[in-house]
Amino acid sequence: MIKKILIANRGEIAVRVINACRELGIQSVAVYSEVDHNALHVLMADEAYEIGPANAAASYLNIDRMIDIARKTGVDAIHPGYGFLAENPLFVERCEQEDLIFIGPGSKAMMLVGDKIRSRVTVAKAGVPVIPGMTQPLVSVEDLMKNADQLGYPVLLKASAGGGGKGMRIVQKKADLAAALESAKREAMAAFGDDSVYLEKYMSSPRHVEIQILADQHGHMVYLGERECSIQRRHQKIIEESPSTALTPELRAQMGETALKVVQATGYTNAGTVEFLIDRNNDFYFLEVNARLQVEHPVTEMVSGIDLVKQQIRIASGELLDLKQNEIVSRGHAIECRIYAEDPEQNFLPSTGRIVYLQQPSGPWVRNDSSLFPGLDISIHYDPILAKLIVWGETRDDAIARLIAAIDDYVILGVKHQLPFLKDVVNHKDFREGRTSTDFIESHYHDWKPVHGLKKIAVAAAVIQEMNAEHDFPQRQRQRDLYNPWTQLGYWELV
Amino acid sequence: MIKKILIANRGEIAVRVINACRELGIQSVAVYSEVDHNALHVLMADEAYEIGPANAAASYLNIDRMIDIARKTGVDAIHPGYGFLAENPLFVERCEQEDLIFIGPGSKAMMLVGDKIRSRVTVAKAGVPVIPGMTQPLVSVEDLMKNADQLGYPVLLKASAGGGGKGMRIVQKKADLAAALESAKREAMAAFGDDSVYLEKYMSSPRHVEIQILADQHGHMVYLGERECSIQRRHQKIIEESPSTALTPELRAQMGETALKVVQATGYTNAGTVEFLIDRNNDFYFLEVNARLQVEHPVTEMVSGIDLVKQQIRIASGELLDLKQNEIVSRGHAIECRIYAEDPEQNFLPSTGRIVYLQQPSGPWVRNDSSLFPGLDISIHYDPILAKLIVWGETRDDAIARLIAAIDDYVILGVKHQLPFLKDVVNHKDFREGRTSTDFIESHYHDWKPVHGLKKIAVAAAVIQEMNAEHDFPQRQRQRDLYNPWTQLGYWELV
Amino acid sequence: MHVKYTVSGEIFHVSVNKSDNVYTVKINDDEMIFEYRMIDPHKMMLRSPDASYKAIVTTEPGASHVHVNHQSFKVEKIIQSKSSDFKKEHLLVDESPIITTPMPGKVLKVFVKEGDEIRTKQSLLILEAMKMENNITAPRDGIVKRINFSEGDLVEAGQTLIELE
Amino acid sequence: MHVKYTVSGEIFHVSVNKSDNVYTVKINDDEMIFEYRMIDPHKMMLRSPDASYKAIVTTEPGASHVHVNHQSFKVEKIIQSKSSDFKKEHLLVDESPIITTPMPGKVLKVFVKEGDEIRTKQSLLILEAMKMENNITAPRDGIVKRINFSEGDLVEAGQTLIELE
Repeated sequence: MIKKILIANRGEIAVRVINACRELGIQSVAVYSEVDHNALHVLMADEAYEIGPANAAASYLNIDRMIDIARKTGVDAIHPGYGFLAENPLFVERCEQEDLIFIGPGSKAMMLVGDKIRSRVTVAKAGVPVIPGMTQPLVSVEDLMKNADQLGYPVLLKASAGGGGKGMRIVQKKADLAAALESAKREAMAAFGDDSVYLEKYMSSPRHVEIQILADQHGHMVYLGERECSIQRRHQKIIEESPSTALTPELRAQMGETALKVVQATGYTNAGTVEFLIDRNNDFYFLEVNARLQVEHPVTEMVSGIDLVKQQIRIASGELLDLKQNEIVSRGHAIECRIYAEDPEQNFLPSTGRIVYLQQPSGPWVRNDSSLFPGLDISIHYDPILAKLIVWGETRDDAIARLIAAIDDYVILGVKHQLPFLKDVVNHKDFREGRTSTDFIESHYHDWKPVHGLKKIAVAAAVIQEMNAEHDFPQRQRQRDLYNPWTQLGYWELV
Repeated sequence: MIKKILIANRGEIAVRVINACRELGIQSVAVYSEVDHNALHVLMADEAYEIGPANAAASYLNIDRMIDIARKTGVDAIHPGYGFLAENPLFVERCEQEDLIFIGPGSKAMMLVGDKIRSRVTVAKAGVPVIPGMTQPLVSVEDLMKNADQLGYPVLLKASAGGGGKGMRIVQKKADLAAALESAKREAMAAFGDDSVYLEKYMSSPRHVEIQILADQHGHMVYLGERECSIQRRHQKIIEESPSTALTPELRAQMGETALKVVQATGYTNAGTVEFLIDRNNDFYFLEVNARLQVEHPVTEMVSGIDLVKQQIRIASGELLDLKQNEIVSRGHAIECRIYAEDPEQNFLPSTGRIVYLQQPSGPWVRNDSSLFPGLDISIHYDPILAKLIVWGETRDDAIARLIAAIDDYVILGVKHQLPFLKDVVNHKDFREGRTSTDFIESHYHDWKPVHGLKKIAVAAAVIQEMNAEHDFPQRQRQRDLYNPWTQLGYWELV
Repeated sequence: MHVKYTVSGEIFHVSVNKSDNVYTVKINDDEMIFEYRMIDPHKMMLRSPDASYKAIVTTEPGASHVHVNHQSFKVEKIIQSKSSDFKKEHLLVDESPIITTPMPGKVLKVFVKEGDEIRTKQSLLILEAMKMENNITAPRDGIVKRINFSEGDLVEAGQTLIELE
Repeated sequence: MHVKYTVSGEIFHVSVNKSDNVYTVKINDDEMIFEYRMIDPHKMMLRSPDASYKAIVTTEPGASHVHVNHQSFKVEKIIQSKSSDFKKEHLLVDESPIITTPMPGKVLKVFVKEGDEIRTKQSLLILEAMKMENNITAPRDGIVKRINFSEGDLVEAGQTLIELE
């Protein structure tokens, strides 16, 4: 069994992995960039080392430095979390060369599934249904035009190395193709260091349903049910749940078996996710493999009772997967929502700031995966995810009611976030009734603005707080009857 | 369905019930004594009313006042939580007279199971095994001596109206009987307003295993597996788990069926617990019925996935219980530990104080039922329970590892508590290997003292913090080289 | 003389009176009466004749962050006596001649040049922040008078990017 | 002149030196060197040449509450110049002639009377607190000189119950 793990990540996922290590009696090593030196994962790990400046390319993406720290601290294994180096085949290869266990698939499988085009071709050969589209990367704008014409508009432009919606563009008509191509390539280059893109037929109003799989190094593999992640903004999942309201037990089994075909065809091992789109006829199409622990893995953990991080570590240690397909039972319903540092009043642009007040929800069947603390600076440097709120309920209705109560309990001041938006979405009649699709947000919330019916009350509360603060300075004369904030300002600036 | 509930309680259980109400769309009304006006349950409820002074007899136990507030706020139902009025048949009767739903059994069943002697006789007639002992309350010391001689020492003196270990005394020899009787009667009178006591044969080293039941008003009833609560100090449960390491599936079913016999024989409805002792031959004996939601109910909730508070409310609304015995499945392992305001250095005497710093654990499968907040005064007036920490794991070993990690994360400063003791207990080889019995603490931890290997480090940290605090007063001259705390003291007293 | 606060671009004129535990707060000619109780240094209960509120307030120089009944606000004080704040107030009115950065980031592309006539919602530039490309659009019609940044520049939140005529 | 602290009855003589970010703390002739880093106003990391520690410290007048590597302590300062504190120090030594209440509560029973000779661990009285009866035993052998309370009295924590000769 692995004895010591370097966690090559930050934020809530680093905390999650350190927690699992602690419970398994495994030593944990954290890394941190200059701006993260007081972060929660740094405090929780058994050891922590600075890895470079704020800029991720020089720190969390710095392979040489990462390997260097792994060597120095004598770890057996590296857990990459998600994002950063998690799906970088060069990093996996380097770990293999250095005789360090990479907690994830081998470099060959990683290379294959990371190439969206090659993996499409590979799984199609194995009999897995794929979305119509290109089987080669794009070579020119002319090539693009021709392929788009053949597929018929709208088409979807995707980064071959992609993930997380980056480098993805829906193109409605020919005239928009060139501009979309340039922007997609630029974003893909910035995100993945690779600007290859390709075209797929754009499916209208599909559901996004993905299958969680576990595969050990001895050929044994299982699927752990599905997650529906149709609720997306800008191709970013924001609400995920299990089970999906679209699946019958038969369809679930069929998709599970298909996911295992993908695993076999690609030689994939460890935890992974096979993503599908489901159209209105309940036909499903392979989308891609996410070769990592997913952001939304807690949803599966809550319904299956299986700790995916511990399974990852056991599989990476070379252990036999001790799960049998017919013993994996999903119980009840779990929903996750992702809390982002975004400003709903400014079209959900990312927001930065310092968390000045924090109250995180808790309670039976409420899970809050977070690395937040009061005083934390949310900077421009990293992904704007603040936390993940996950609830479980005996039924979907129970879970929705619990999620709404937990959102109501969540207080984050000092940085803008979209909790009120998330509450609106899960409260929506169509969501409650299970009518979800990937264009749900676009069609229902085209121009959403927060309801701010309490602005005046907020102003009153602020003024009352100011006056109360004044009482802490008895040595200064107060003007009691007619309150004049101009005199108050002096204190304020002094404090 | 019930629309509005008065929660006739305080602390974590009031918070738990309010949470359930909120998720069911039920309005909640809190009550609070003078010292509790800023308590968490007050802030969380939809309405809150002061019920009287700190002294419970004049507030949380004041039936007239409680009914008065129920009338005034127009609630349909009252949830009593545990303790206070939860098992008071007069209160149940009064609710029935006032046409208020009492969320618990009817007054007749409450009266019967609350009388430990009558209930023993009743269930014995129904074929339930009971511990040898008196079938009438004690009338005189002579009576007591005679009965004790017949049963053979050691004997157990118990309050007939009892619960929670109050008014309970183990008597090893004849000479101690009279003193034990006086003290047990006094404690019983103070706790229950009734000083009837009786004798039972004292069983040596039994396990305490109890069955959770749910029974609706239409004759349908189920059992939800067991909780083992053998780990006790002064007859107070401190660690509870499910499943019990002592039970085979056969024994579990047998005890479950026996528990349902008790329910039938006593006409019991709503949620309840049938307590048993198991001896070394795995023979089990009826102990008593706990006619309320138990402190340790989260253990059952985590393994069964059934929300007991919601079920209580549904049953009290007159709904049919929608659970089938063969569909109730226990998954994994759950353990709860109770955190008490007690001073381990002073023989676990109750401790009071203000919570000056608080960090509560969270994380996957960690549940912390608490109403703590920084600034909370733990007063002499109420039970010294601070919080309940509950974890779930795929296996018992997983759960133990998770519990230890969560205890390590728990920081409560300002009031003494026994978290280090709890950690020691769950870490004990015999506990880990499932060798538990009600005398576990007495035999393994007769004279436990906390290990305080870091006293000097603590002193150093305090001094360093003092010196840093000094930096916040730049207007005052600091003596930088040789630190002299005498000058520091001045600042300290000013702050 | 009244004090002004702004919340998400809306201006509030405020005066306050206190007697005992009751505050009379006049906001834009709307007079409200509040009893209050502090729960802890940041939490308070406010009760007006119609409703009660649970508020959490933290203060920093010039602004308060307020959470009331599940809504969050930043309440900023407008200080008119200083020139720097004069500009701040300008931003709040619809005819503001200045387009500022909503967040810190890197300017990837600028689609307009000085002298261009622009329309509401027209794309002006692409700002990269937190690894995402964000399309910054025109808040109103106008003519570009001045562009303060070039492609590739790093900008702070609140900096003036484009001035309109 | 040194400053004294007490932790759970144990006395520590302390002197401190600071240069840059390094503290040299001398406790009872044991000299320790610490580098430190503040995480937030209450949390710090301490690193000595042998080990590192995560500490949480809150202060109140005369005492600090400290949590270090999963252990909690109350660190109290002994002030010898005031008479009230002189008594406090007395409590810490084994020969203290005073038995104080460990917690607030109600005296239910007193088992001894003035002049009685008592033995270590002998029951002295029953104190009811938090709905439990608590048996208060003698911390050492001695003779009862004075009993300051009667049955039924309410007592505060730290009050002198029984004085020994």
